[in-house]
Amino acid sequence: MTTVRTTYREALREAMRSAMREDERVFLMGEDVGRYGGCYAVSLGLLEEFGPDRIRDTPLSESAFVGAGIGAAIAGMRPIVEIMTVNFSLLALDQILNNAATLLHMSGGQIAVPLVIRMTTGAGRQLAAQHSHSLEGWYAHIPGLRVISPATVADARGMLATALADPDPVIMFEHNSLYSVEGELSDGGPVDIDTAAVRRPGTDVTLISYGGTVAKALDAAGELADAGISAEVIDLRTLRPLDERTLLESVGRTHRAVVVDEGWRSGSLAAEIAARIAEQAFYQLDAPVARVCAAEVPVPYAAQLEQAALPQVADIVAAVRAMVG
Amino acid sequence: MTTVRTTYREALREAMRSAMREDERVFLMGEDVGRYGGCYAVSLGLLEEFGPDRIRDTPLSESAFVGAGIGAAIAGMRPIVEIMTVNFSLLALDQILNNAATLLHMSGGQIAVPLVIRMTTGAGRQLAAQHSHSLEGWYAHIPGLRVISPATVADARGMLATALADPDPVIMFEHNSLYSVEGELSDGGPVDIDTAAVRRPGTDVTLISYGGTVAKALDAAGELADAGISAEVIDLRTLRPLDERTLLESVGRTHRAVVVDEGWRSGSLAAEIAARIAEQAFYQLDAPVARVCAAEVPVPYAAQLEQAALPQVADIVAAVRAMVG
Amino acid sequence: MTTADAKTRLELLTTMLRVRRFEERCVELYSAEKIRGFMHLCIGEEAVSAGVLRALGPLDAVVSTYREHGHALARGLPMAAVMAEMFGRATGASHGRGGSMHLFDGERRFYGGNAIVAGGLPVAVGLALADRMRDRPTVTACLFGDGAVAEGEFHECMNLAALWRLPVLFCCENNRYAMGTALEREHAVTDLALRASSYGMRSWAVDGMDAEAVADVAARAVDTIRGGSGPCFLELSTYRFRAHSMYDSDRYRDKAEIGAWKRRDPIPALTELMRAADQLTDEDLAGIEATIGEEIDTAVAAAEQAPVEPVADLTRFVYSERT
Amino acid sequence: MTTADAKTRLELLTTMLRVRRFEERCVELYSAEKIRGFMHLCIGEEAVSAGVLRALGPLDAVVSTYREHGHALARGLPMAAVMAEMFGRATGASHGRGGSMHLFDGERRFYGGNAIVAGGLPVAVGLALADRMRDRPTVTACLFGDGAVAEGEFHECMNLAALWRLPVLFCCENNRYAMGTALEREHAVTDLALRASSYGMRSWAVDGMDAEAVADVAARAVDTIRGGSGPCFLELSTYRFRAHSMYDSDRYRDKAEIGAWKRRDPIPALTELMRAADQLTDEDLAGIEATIGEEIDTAVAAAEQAPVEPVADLTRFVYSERT
Ligand SMILES: Cc1ncc(C[n+]2csc(CCOP(=O)(O)OP(=O)(O)O)c2C)c(N)n1
Ligand SMILES: Cc1ncc(C[n+]2csc(CCOP(=O)(O)OP(=O)(O)O)c2C)c(N)n1
Ligand SMILES: [Mg+2]
Ligand SMILES: [Mg+2]
Repeated sequence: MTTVRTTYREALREAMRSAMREDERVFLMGEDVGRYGGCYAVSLGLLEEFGPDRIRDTPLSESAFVGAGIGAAIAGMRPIVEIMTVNFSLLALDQILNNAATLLHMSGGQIAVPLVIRMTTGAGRQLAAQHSHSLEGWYAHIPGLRVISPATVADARGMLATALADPDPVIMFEHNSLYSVEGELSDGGPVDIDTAAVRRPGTDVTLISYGGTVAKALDAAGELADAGISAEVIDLRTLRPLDERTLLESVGRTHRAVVVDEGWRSGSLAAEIAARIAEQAFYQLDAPVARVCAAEVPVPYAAQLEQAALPQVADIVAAVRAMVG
Repeated sequence: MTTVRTTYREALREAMRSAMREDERVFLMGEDVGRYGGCYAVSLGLLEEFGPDRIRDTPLSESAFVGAGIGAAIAGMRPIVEIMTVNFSLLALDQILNNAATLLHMSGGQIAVPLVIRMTTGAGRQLAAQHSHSLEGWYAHIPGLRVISPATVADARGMLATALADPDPVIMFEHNSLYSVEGELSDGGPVDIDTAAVRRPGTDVTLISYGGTVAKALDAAGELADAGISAEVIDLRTLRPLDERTLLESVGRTHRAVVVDEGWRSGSLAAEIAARIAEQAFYQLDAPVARVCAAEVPVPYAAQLEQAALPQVADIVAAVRAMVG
Repeated sequence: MTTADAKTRLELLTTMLRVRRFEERCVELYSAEKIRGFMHLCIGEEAVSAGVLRALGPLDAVVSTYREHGHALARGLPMAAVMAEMFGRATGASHGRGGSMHLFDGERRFYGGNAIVAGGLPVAVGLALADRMRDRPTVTACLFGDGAVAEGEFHECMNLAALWRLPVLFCCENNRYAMGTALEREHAVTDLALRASSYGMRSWAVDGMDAEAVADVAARAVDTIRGGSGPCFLELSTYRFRAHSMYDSDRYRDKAEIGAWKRRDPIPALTELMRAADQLTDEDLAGIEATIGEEIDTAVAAAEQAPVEPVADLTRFVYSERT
Repeated sequence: MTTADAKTRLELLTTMLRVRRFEERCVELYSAEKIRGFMHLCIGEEAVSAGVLRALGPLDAVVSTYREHGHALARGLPMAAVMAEMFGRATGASHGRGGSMHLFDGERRFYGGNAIVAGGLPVAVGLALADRMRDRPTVTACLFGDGAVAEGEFHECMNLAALWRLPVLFCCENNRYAMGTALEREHAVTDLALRASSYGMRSWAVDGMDAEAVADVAARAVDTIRGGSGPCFLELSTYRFRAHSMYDSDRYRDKAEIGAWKRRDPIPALTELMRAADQLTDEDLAGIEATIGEEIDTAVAAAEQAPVEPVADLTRFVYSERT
């Protein structure tokens, strides 16, 4: 098993490339995935290898091309649809909820939709209020979908491969801060997408995060270690269905949990996680589950405001200290 | 102060009628609000009184007419936009989130959007998976919006009047089961929309509900009373911002809470409420906050399946018994 | 328009009658509360179902709306499965999950039964895309109403299908109303076939009360598409004789208008034509009616006796069952 | 096209130069990391800003896109407020909340700065609706790109505005690309003015590199709308000389194509015309450039020194402040 150093972006590209080489039903479709190379350059070079039929540039028509992905999946293809950012996915949400997530059930099990939708999420680049949402929690609310969010280079490749093997629709969130992150990639194929990962073991508190906030949780755990507090860091990996077992097992040991989530606090995915933990581990908790989320404000442009709106390492550390102290 | 017996539907109509008589900036716009009289007959007769300019039938173009409501609000009108059901509102969600909720902030306080959007929500009429959602929790996640859900005849009229006086966008949810419910209406005008209401006082457990589930919570409280358990029933009324004070005050007395919500359980508004209560009243709770929500399935057509998917009085009673017993 | 032969006419007539009688029975069953939820009838519009669906082969695909009983029956879905679905039974076309608005049949490539207006169009585009990518010589017929034409998805799909030259047959059942909103209050330009041609798509405006005309044009359009033309569009002018749904009191239409259209009822029209051409006797007709009546009785009886889905299976079909 | 008088030409030229120099400075400031986020330049497209905005009066309304520096400046937003916004300062047009993509000015009825492609169109329809309901004789100009024409919202808004005969001037800046996607891969029918007229709307295709032509046609369209015609549509053929945004390496366009369009640069074109007609001397031009240079220097200096918004005010403007 050889290992190479590569980026999250390239790992995604590699995952798509191997899938397309191995399975002619796989194709990529979305705005500027072809000639432009993808707005985050994820698909750069794929057009040259696979041609415009399989690396398919679409007009600005989110609803139509996402819905076309649904239809193509029904008819036996394995489409990967890229939506530039989660913000624009609202234009396709009717198709995703009312068709992709619903057709199998509504048809009494006849019509499966093996579709993968990839989209960028998150703030941090001063793109302001219409390009910086984190709406993963909304998608994680929808029965019929699987929602994943790779936080590492290995998961970027492995989870996309697994998603393509799923018989049902999978929504994959890629935090914009991760694309240029480097990591080791071995040549293993698909990875499990059923379980959360403990990215750092610890005993005093469980930090629960996913996607773009995992690095912040790890940094916070580092700082906390310096202060003598041992924090376990969990990367959820899959946001629907949640891997309760890993969460409860950890909280059963640490008796404290902080959920870190870039979504707006009220009604965030973090709320669901906090509620679940409280429901099932209430008597093991030494303190209420805390949440470190985005401030309830459309993300502002100015750097200092944007940073103040987002969960920061210092906020995580403070939340833990308030709990453990 | 005279009092009349009327329906929720008529109370809404009355609220719109008086608003339009008093303020020429108010108008109603949506699919079939005019000649048809509204798909739930809420606006029946208003076209005759106010004419097609102010009772404005739109083509099937949810995004355009909701966005037009935004523009009209900006330019000084006070539009009421009706979306037939929350399911179709997904087609307008981009306008609601990226424009209505965001323009004031994005413009640094210059552009306010005094828009009221009314929509029907909820299941129970065998309308199956594309007409039976309860997505109130999603809207309650959006900073910049106020989200209200009248559960009584008096609130149907009063809250709509108050919403029209709000300088910012208000989303109002009307549960389909309520339209024909009768109640007393006095001729008071707007009502406060800042606080939740205790619909039945009690001492052993707090049942938290809103809109279509309030009646179920009250029925459950009745059954529980027969069994010697005193349940307090709270009607949230406003889903964003949540009136934490009333919730915490109640739970501070009862030490137990059950949230009843017709949304799918994972990521529901109920999750937010459970998380908030746990965060702020952890040490006062004798048991974890329980949730009685919809099953995680697109709502099925067949009656027995649909009813099994929805929160029922028996489920609420059982949740309380498990907690108090 | 060429004159169809007797056999074709008989088929068209039988299909229309089957749909009409089926729906008439549904009305009774709705009053008897055997059928619930929203129910939209196509009574008056049967020539569209009969004519369009006839043009398709078994490998072709169909995407329809909530007003789809006629399309489903004409596509060959067993009446018993359709009726059982309306009853919400386990033997229903969608295992009781869908009801009147969501009939499905994977084997016959009947992909719903979509109750979001215009929501089926993107799916149809995708079916056609996949079939083309897989080199299958199929056509996907996508049926929708005049109201759907105002939705953004209509535009996106027309453009996408035309841009990619996909084998979609867009069929607009123009019954002049979207619920209570008349055509001229939905559309700035009410010539919907013209609208379609603005995407560079071949389009036909057809008398949707004339089953033969519909069948002819649909066959021509399907041939054109199979020949590689890219998508085509049919505007089928028709009228629903009944209210929008069982909840609608039909306040917005003129009695005289309804009466005028009823005089163009496609079923008597074709019947008279066939009689005049000696292609149909009273006994023939009685025989057809009897067969249909029996089929309906059998379907209803079966639905009545069919089991309901167990509540224990509530969350089945939310995700695929893995083996 | 009539020949505009010297004064009009001078104004058009000055506006274009002001926009051009402003954006050129923005490029430097972006490299110096004074400006961040997404920044989209209209360099090459200034004739559109100059010509269209000139046709509007102070009571008219404007809705724009993320590529709106030119529209904002031509609408009369103070350059200092625009520049401060790019710097994210408290004195910015949007109090630092918006940045390059979200410039607003309520007083001048400049309603953004919308970064969802086609997201501004419904808002423009609503502004026009309200103005008409309030009997104000205004026009709402709505600017958007060729890419936006593919979105469903475009279709819904064209239909709605035409159906209700609202005073909207739809201005499509057709620069032949939506990011990296060329016009002919976005649209089945690339004649966008024709598309507009399919809604029964009067439409004009204009050379968007000719400021006088744009100004003439825009004035004519505004007059037509004020006369009660309902909405009109302008297709303005233009080209962006630079990449889509500061992140784009412009891989998808041909050097020769870019070169050919650059030879049609609207600024030298008008300059030459004016020189030839003895309407502009070298000194005039130097004077204009100097004034603009000074204005930009002042704006930059002010932005540099302006305070940032306090973090304590983070959640201000989420809801209106109640008194
Ligand atoms: C997106 C959406 N908006 C509104 C509705 C409610 N609705 C159901 S059918 C209908 C009218 C549709 O008219 P048309 O497309 O002409 O079809 P018809 O019913 O006449 O066959 C409306 C408004 C819906 N189902 N979906
Ligand atoms: C709904 C939506 N989809 C995608 C994007 C990303 N995006 C931003 S600009 C753009 C191209 C728009 O092209 P066009 O409308 O021609 O305007 P231009 O940039 O050429 O001025 C794209 C795809 C977006 N902002 N909004
Ligand atoms: Mg219709
Ligand atoms: Mg463009």
